[in-house]
Amino acid sequence: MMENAIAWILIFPLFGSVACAILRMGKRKICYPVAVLSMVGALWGGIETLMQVVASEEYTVSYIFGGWTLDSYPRGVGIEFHADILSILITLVVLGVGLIVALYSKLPVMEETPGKESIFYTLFLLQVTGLAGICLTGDAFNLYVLIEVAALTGYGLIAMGSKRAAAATFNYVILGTIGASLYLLGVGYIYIKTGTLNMVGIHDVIEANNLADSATMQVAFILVVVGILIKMAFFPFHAWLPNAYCNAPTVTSSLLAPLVTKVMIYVMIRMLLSVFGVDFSFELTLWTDFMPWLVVVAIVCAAVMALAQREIKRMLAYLIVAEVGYMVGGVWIYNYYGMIGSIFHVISDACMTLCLFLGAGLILRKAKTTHFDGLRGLFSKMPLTMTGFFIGGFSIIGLPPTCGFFSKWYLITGGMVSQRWEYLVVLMFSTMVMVVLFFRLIERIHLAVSESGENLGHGHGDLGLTEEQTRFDEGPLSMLIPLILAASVVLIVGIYNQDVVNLIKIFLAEFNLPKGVDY
Amino acid sequence: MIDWFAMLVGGSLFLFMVPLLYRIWVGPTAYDRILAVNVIGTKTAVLLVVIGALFDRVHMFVDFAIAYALLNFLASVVVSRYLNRTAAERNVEEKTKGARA
Amino acid sequence: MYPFVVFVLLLLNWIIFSGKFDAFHLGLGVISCLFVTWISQDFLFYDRSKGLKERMHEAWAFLCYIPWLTWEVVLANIHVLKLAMTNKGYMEMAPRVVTIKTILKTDFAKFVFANSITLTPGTITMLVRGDIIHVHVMSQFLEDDLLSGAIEKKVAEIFEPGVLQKA
Amino acid sequence: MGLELFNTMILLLLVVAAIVALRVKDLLTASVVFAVYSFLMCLLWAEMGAVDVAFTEATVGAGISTVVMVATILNLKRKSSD
Amino acid sequence: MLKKKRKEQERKMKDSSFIPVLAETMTSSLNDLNIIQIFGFLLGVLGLIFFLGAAVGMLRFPDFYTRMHAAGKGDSMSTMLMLSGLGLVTMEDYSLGSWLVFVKIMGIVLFIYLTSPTSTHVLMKAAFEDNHMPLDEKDLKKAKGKKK
Amino acid sequence: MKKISLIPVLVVGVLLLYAADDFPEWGNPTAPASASSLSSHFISNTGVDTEVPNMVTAVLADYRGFDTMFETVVVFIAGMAVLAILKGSSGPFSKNKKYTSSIEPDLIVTNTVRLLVPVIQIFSFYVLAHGHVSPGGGFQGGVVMGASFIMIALSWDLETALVRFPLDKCFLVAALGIILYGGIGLLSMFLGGEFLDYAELANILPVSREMARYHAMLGVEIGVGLTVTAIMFALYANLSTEGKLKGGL
Amino acid sequence: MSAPEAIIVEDIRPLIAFVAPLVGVFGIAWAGEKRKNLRETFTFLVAIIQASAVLSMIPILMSGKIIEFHIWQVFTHVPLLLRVDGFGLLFACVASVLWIATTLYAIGYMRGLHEHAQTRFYSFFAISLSATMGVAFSSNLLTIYFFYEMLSVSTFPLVTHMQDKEARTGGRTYLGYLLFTSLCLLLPALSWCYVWLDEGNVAMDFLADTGKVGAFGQSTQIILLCLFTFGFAKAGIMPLHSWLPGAMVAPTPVSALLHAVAVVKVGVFCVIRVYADIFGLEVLQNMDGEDWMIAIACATILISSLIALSQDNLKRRLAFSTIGQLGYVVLGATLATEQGVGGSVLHVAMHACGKITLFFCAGAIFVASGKKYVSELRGLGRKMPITMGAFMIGSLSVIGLPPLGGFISKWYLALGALDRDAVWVVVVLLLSSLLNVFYLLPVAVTAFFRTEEKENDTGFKEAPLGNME
Repeated sequence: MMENAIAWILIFPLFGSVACAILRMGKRKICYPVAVLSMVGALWGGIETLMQVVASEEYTVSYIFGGWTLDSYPRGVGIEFHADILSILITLVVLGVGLIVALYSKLPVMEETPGKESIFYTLFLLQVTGLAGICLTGDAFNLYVLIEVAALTGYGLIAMGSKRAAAATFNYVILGTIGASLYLLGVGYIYIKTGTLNMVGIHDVIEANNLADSATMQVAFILVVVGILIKMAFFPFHAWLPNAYCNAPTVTSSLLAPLVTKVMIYVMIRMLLSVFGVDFSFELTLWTDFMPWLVVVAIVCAAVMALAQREIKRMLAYLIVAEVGYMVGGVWIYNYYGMIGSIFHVISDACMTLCLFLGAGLILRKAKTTHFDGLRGLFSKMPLTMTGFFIGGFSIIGLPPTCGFFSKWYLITGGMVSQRWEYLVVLMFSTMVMVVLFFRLIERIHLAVSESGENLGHGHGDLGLTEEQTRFDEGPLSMLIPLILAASVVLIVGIYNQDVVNLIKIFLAEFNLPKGVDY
Repeated sequence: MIDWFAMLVGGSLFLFMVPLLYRIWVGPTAYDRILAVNVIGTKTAVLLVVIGALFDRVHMFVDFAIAYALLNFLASVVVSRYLNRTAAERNVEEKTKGARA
Repeated sequence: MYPFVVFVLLLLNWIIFSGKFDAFHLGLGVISCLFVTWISQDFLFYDRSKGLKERMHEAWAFLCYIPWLTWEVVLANIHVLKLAMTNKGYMEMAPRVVTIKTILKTDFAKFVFANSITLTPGTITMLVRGDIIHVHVMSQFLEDDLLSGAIEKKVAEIFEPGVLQKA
Repeated sequence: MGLELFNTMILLLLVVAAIVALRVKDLLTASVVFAVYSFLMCLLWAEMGAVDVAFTEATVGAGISTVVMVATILNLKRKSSD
Repeated sequence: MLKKKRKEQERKMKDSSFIPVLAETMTSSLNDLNIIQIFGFLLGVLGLIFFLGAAVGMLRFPDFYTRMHAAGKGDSMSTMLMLSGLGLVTMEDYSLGSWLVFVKIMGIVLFIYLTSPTSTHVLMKAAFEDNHMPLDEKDLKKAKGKKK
Repeated sequence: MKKISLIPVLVVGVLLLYAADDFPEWGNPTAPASASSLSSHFISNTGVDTEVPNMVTAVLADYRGFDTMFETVVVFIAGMAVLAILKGSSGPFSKNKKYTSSIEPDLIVTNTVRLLVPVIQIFSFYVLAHGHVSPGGGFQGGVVMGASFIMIALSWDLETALVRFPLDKCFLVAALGIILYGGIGLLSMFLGGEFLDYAELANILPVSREMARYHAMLGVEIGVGLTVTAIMFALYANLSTEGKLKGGL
Repeated sequence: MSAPEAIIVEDIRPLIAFVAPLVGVFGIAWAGEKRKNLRETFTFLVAIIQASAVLSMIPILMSGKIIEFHIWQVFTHVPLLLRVDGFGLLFACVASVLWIATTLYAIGYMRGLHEHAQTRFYSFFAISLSATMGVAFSSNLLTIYFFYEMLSVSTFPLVTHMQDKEARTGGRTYLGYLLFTSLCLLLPALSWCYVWLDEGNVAMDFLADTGKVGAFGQSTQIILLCLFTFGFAKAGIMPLHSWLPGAMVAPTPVSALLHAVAVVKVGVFCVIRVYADIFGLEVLQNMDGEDWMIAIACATILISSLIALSQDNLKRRLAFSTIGQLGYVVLGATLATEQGVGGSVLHVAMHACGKITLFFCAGAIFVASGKKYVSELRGLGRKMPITMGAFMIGSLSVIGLPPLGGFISKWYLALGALDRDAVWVVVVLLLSSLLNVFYLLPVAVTAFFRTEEKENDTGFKEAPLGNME
């Protein structure tokens, strides 16, 4: 049981989802506990694996499916789950978010998709399976398969939403398929040149045969990276994201928004560092020079678009696009601290986006709208929800006790050390945009400002709200507790950040990333 | 001998596919197209056997050919079925329109 | 009894497909044939009232029918070749739709009849409605040939001897 | 030699089929032409020795893909918008 | 396995130019020809001719219904001929296995003979019910006149 | 817009061609893809490891069985997603038909299909069961099997097919397929190996470790076949009727 | 500021001073709007606990020790560490003692005006005091940054307390300036210090890392100095000062807190900290760009005084006065001499006392008479003699007349300037004192010596007792 913990991470949700599918007829209510239980099981597996990874000598746990052990078979026979610290960290994030969203899902699923609960939970659990698998796998093709698992479930989950969701899903399908195909092409090219699909194996072959100059590998690199960039909704390819997340059911958007893009960033980091290698990725290509500029464009555009939105979910979606820019930038400024920042931001962004979307779901449920105008005076109505929501918001801004501050700190430090001033400036810019966004929201929610901005009531706290609008009326506990849980995770990750960062540092120790510059 | 024969058959089959493709490209109606596709489908079955002969593994490729022979007919059924249905719907529509007028 | 016949036929089919005679594969074959018999044996032999002997007779008659049909097919192809390749044949072309009323009663007989018409030169079954069959014919000559009812008689001989006697 | 010849011809026809499938505006025609594309793909796989893939392509291409596409088109407007 | 075979062939092709090799293979193979193979060969060529007829018919014939005649008949016939030709030609030894393969090939023929008329009929029916009236003699004559 | 969208296509094409220049020669035994220890291991050891003559099946179902499991899951997801989108939807795409016209089943087609369906089904079983020795396997067999049901639906009407294979059962069967696949993996895990380590099944089966892999592969292929069959049919049934399961093609 | 050889003692009292208000918030929130007395008892209690904790540390400091409390290891090399040294304790004393006063005042003020959302007001008031304590006791740049941000955010609800359009605008400016500077200027500066050579050589601790910045190049040092000076925008250096008058819309206790005790003083406190303990006086003196900073500080002093002259709204006038006074403090720090820095430290305390008196008086006037403008104050001195008397004393202290506190600090500043041979700075000091006279004294003079134009508006008496400090 213990030595197979890493396999249980996937087995639990997989079998849970199948169980949900079988429970289609009649017993729909059982799906919720099944989902929660399988998430708990998976989380147990994740924590157990983390223990194993930390306890192991090289900080990796290698688990090969099918019993093709490394001592009697060459590497790449059989599919390997290669859990190092980075992958298990992101896996834990995925599982944690999955568990919290599963807890949260009881009421919204019943209300928003009546009659489809079992389908929903099936897809939900498979989504988590796919995402966790993406993090853990050590095989380039298996990665593709799992990306497809995650993407297809995502399509299904999003399309269950409002009427416009189908059209939004269509965009997502097109772009997602293009991205996945490019990635697949890239993997094919890699295989042609290296003869293996195992990530460690590919890296070894590249090192041994000095394949960095080969045109095939270069093209493969471009294909893989562009494919992943498309999948993660990097700026020019972001068009699907806002519509999809806005029209999706509450639970879907709370699950997908924190995870999908972040996991793809994990894939990018994995590809750059572990598969192609640092030298190949950063030193020998022109990418390092111009990617930060792309990031600049991406962040500025996304931030400006976010500024123009008048609906919470849509605004958050654009914020995600901007955050993706942060992380991509953190990777491509090619720097030790930037990399720490990126990885840590993946974790913290998942936490805070979860927080925000859970909050938005509750707001939607109570206020029946997420448009800014409908939010007047919500604070006095649901103070706990709003507190949770704004903890997420503060984290996105980057205010100290929250985890957002620490990731941003490392990103800034990275930009500083590698002297990428353009990245720094744009980081500051978008931070200010987020300040504006969230304090505008605070004004709306806290001070009951209407969109037109005219004075309401007669001053001195008279907001022109009826008694009913201000009466204490929190959301149901089954939704509120996950939100508070998420908010406290944001704080806890912030407080315990140095433990996380130390783990990340252990992971990055083997890569020769530039650390500092003499001034 | 076998190679030579297979090459002859295969090559000419490919050549004769060109008019069929032309029919698909031009084919005034959908029926022409699906007809040509049907023909190409059966010829694909033959070609598979031909390739099998070239590889000297007919017993393997025959399975594919069987699959084609069994399933190729689905395409024409489904297309005709589709056209039938749309035609019927159109007829009903015209009738109701006429009634209204 | 019929399910068993179906099973045997399917097993024969399996053996032809498989070509392996070891116990493992044959066992798999038996299992699959049982399964297929279970899920879709009612597709074969629609009319279960007929006895086995009658069926055997039908099968034999049908086998005897095949060579004739094959010859017709060859003729049909030569006809097409003539129409397609020679200008004269092309000029002779005079397509029309002919309606015939068949004496055949059972569906399967109608099916064999219709398909035989399709396979014989210059004629294609367009529509079967009850006992009315619309046939697309390429030329006058073929129309006369069709209306003589040779194929119908042959088919009737195989499947519905009773009908023919009545006629 | 034979295989080389086949290869060239299949590829040529494949390109033609692909272009036709993309150019036609009628969705039904497009899906039908796509069936041709799939046949040729199957031949290509077979010719390159990837028999399993060829078989998959054969079953899917001949049996399923056209049916599913047409079934979908049934619920759409038949002409593509551009 | 397939790769090996292919490699051999390629090596053969590379070693010398095309025509002498072809001639050589032809002559050498002619030596150990047997009746069945020659028969199969003839069948194959016959099938090709019929298929050519079908293809030309597909091109030349004036309307869908007439084209259907070409396709529906020429297609199945040529397939039958070619497949049986191939089946005969590729029969290496007369073991049970190779006979089974031959039977399978004939099975393909059977299936095609079952499905081909059906699909022809189905398409005909669909077109007919879709108010595509077939050309009659007069129209055809007009069309022919135009062509001339 | 169409012209602009051509640009990325061309760029990708040029990139691919540019890289193709650098490819190792086709079939070159010294090229990394064929010379790597992996390929040679597969070529020389497949028979030893698994007793399966068809290398492709061995790689798919055993060496990379984990991939295949998730590919099956992908198929399953496709069915579920279509159900999720279409079920109970007023139909974002629907034309809002007020009338339905029924087409009576055609005599010739139904008779042909009657004759063909059992053959197709037995062929699908053959394909599935002989995946070890010849091309084929669960996926292809499943597709052929699913096609047989689709054929029934096409020649009579959807209701006839649904009587034979109700949609509820469809998803049950699909789930069972995955459970079969995963269950074999789980069983081998409980018997002391890794997940999907079929060799451990030799502990409960009266065969050698290699033959255990052989038989487990068959079981796995059956799982794949079940899922694919059910999902293919469910896909067709849902897509052609916008999830209403009435009318349709 | 602090002698490196001082003995370090672990003690929990700094934490108590920091945490007590935070705990109190729960009590305040629990008591809520309905149990007013209980709520305000809580506020009082917390304020007294805090003050006593702070005051009880004086003897330890007097004996030459330094108190530390390790809260949390935030980064690998930078902990969240509370440390009490002389300067910090001075500031903490001022803040905590004045908080008691402010609480007392606030109770009267809020009840007098029947303000809404008083619970929120008291809660955030407590939080901001807690943050102020944190700043006062923080031992490194990171800690100070944490509490600095905490203060910014927690005072936002106080500034926008009125919830009307004016309050929102003020709040926006307030937050815009503060967060912009802290996130965009301060944060890079901090991370610059964090990784300047390699990890492990962080220059963040006020005690251990003083002067490490000297290893940077000259231009880098100047940039860093600018980033820090303008990053702590709470200090109100001239280009970034306009949030301060904008934030005047807040209720008077808040204004008092903002402009006298917590916010602005935190700003200058941070600036002095950075100047004295991160750069160190030696480094500063050797820096080329120093004179520019002095010039900016002087300009701030003069310009703000001039603007203050033209303001009619009493609180706005006081706000600009505050900007000018903050200029003194920064000036003292930029002078980078012992006496200059000492002067500015003293000025922090002196100005806090003086200015809070002025604000309280302004608030008292508003509560009692509803008057906001200087021109309306005619004859008020006779109706509210105590209030206006206090106002007079406060004004004189701010102006810097010899017996009062303001004089001492200005004296030291002048000495510091002379140490640097910057006579022109002394001239500026004198000039600005003159200006102070011009804009502060007229208020009192108007109140006492001008008779009211209308005699019928005599319905109001002294302000409530709570407001009379």
